[in-house]
Amino acid sequence: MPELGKYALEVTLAYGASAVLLTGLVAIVVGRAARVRRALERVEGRRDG
Amino acid sequence: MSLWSYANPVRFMGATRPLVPVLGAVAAVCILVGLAWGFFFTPDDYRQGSTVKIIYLHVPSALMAINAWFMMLVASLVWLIRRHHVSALAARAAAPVGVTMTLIALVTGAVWGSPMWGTWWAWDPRLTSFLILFLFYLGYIALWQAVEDPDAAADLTSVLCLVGSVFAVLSRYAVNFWNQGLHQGASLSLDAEKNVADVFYYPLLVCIAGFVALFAALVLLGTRTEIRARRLHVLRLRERMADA
Amino acid sequence: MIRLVARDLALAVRAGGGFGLGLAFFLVVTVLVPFGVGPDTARLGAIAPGLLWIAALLACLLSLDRIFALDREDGALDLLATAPLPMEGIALAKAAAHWLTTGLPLSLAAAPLGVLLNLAWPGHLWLAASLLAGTPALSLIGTFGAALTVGLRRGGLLISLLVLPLYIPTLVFGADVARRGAEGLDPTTPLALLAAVTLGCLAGLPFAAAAALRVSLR
Amino acid sequence: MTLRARDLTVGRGGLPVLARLSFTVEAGRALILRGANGTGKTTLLRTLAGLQAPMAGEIAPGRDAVAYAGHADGMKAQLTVAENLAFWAGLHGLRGIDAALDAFALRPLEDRLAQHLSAGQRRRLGLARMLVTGRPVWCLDEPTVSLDAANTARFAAMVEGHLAEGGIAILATHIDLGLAGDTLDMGPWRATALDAGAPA
Repeated sequence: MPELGKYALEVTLAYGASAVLLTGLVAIVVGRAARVRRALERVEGRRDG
Repeated sequence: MSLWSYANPVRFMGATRPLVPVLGAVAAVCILVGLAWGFFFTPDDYRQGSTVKIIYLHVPSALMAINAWFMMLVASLVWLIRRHHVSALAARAAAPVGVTMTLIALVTGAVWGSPMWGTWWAWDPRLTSFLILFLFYLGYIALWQAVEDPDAAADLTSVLCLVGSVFAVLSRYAVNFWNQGLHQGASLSLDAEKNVADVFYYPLLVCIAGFVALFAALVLLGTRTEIRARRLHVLRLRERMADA
Repeated sequence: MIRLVARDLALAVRAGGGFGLGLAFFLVVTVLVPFGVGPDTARLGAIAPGLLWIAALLACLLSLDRIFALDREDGALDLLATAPLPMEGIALAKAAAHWLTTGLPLSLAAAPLGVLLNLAWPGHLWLAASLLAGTPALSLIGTFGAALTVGLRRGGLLISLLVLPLYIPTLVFGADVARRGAEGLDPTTPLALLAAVTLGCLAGLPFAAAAALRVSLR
Repeated sequence: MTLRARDLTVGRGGLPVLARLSFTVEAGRALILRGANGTGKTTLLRTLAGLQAPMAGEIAPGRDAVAYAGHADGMKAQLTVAENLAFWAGLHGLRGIDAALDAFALRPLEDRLAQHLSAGQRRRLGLARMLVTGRPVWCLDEPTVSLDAANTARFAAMVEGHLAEGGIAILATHIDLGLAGDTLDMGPWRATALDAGAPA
């Protein structure tokens, strides 16, 4: 691990917050994609069935 | 076979099916490599110490925050002029990615500047412009959710995006006028020679490539979801019509 | 178009028209400020221009959702759309009516209220000048926001989120004119920029508002 | 003056409700739209009035010849009958409102605020407004709702007056007003899934 010196807090804070925001974004987008795909398959199933 | 043919939803869905995972993988690799390279293998800056490592997050996210809005502007124009559903839905899909990128830029910018400024937040013109852009994003997303009818929503949000863009630029200069500036010089500028030493420059480029790939992957996935949601809406509407 | 403005003015003055609401709100907010900030006249004087501008801005915001909502509820908006008046004309007339009932009285009432906040003397003139030059833009942008949200259920709340960011340039330049006036500096540059923003709004926003109206009439 | 519509497709929220509709209405005649609620009567009337563009097909003459009256009559409650009428007259470039006041027996109510009018009186004010626009084609959406028999009869007489002067009236209504004209049932023109053509 590189020696972050006296700004260790700032750097970890920046990386930590960005990591949370990025993973949150990906989770939301992928989650919604799956949810909508499932709902569409259900409705289309009902329609063709 | 012009580009517009991709505006046909069915063709768009087919064409982008393989792209999403590929872009996702590229994004993951580039971001991990770039960040690792910048974080572990670059020296500290003599003045800023290790905080310079935040550049690998701040610059790419700031870049994507602005380009996301610009992409939404172009997509809105395409919707208003050519009435292609896909471009309106792409604009809608880009907004959450854009707002997250703006948030990242704000947080990393504030944290990066805090040792120099002595406070967690300083009203620096460039950082404040991102705060304003953040508000524009909120308004745009809120309007999409507030309107039920998809076509009306696409039109209204497109008009808002156009007007918002003009005011975003206006605010950019108003904020400059309002406060001088504490932000460090541009890390990337097309004309001037490289502002950042080579050793920092290359990992930065890799990170930027990673963020661009991430943006593309998420927007494509988002657009595909919006198209499916539109189809869901139409099917449900028709079911209601059938009962009537 | 003038006829539409005249009708809206007559309606605003009648019972329940809400003519004085914007002004009353402006007064109340200005009076409340010292209770929050403290009675120290020096501090109040320093922040008076900005506060008066923000109070004026919020007063304008208050009456925005009534611009089209009332006409939509009683069906007048549909009939106006079939009238030989272009939609842009309707938007402009509505903005003018909003300005005459809110922006103009605010600009005139701001100077005396400046005394409450211990505004330095030349500031009152420049405050009134900046408000006169800036509030038309607030009404035009507000009309655009009202047009965007006319068809929505809880449009009122959404309007403030959509419109306030668009108010930033006018607020920055307007408050700067008042502040420089109060400090005896030369406020002509920000005043020119403020007027430029307002003229730009006058030129472009009625078209954007008309486009939004046509969508919500569909 | 004849109203002609050819291969008309009208819709709500991007979804067609009526498709391939064609009809002609001669001067002095009425067209009664029949059909259950939600079958597109209001959408058709709004398209004829130019409030929304048709999804396909043409209408002649255009929106400038059409006066529209929806469920809400667009009168301002705090204005008097005369002020309301004067406003709409001025907007449509007409000077005097006396003709309209007399034609609909509104003279005695001239100074009464619109909010104090009965349903029948408000309906007469709505019709007076259409007269004041001076437009030949009247589109009326469920005009006799909440009217008693007497007012409905008086309403029918007023529309006949308009037809007598060579005007055209298109009404969406469930009751028989005995107007000289044809009936158009919405049923056969309902848009099917074929027309909908779901986007994805």
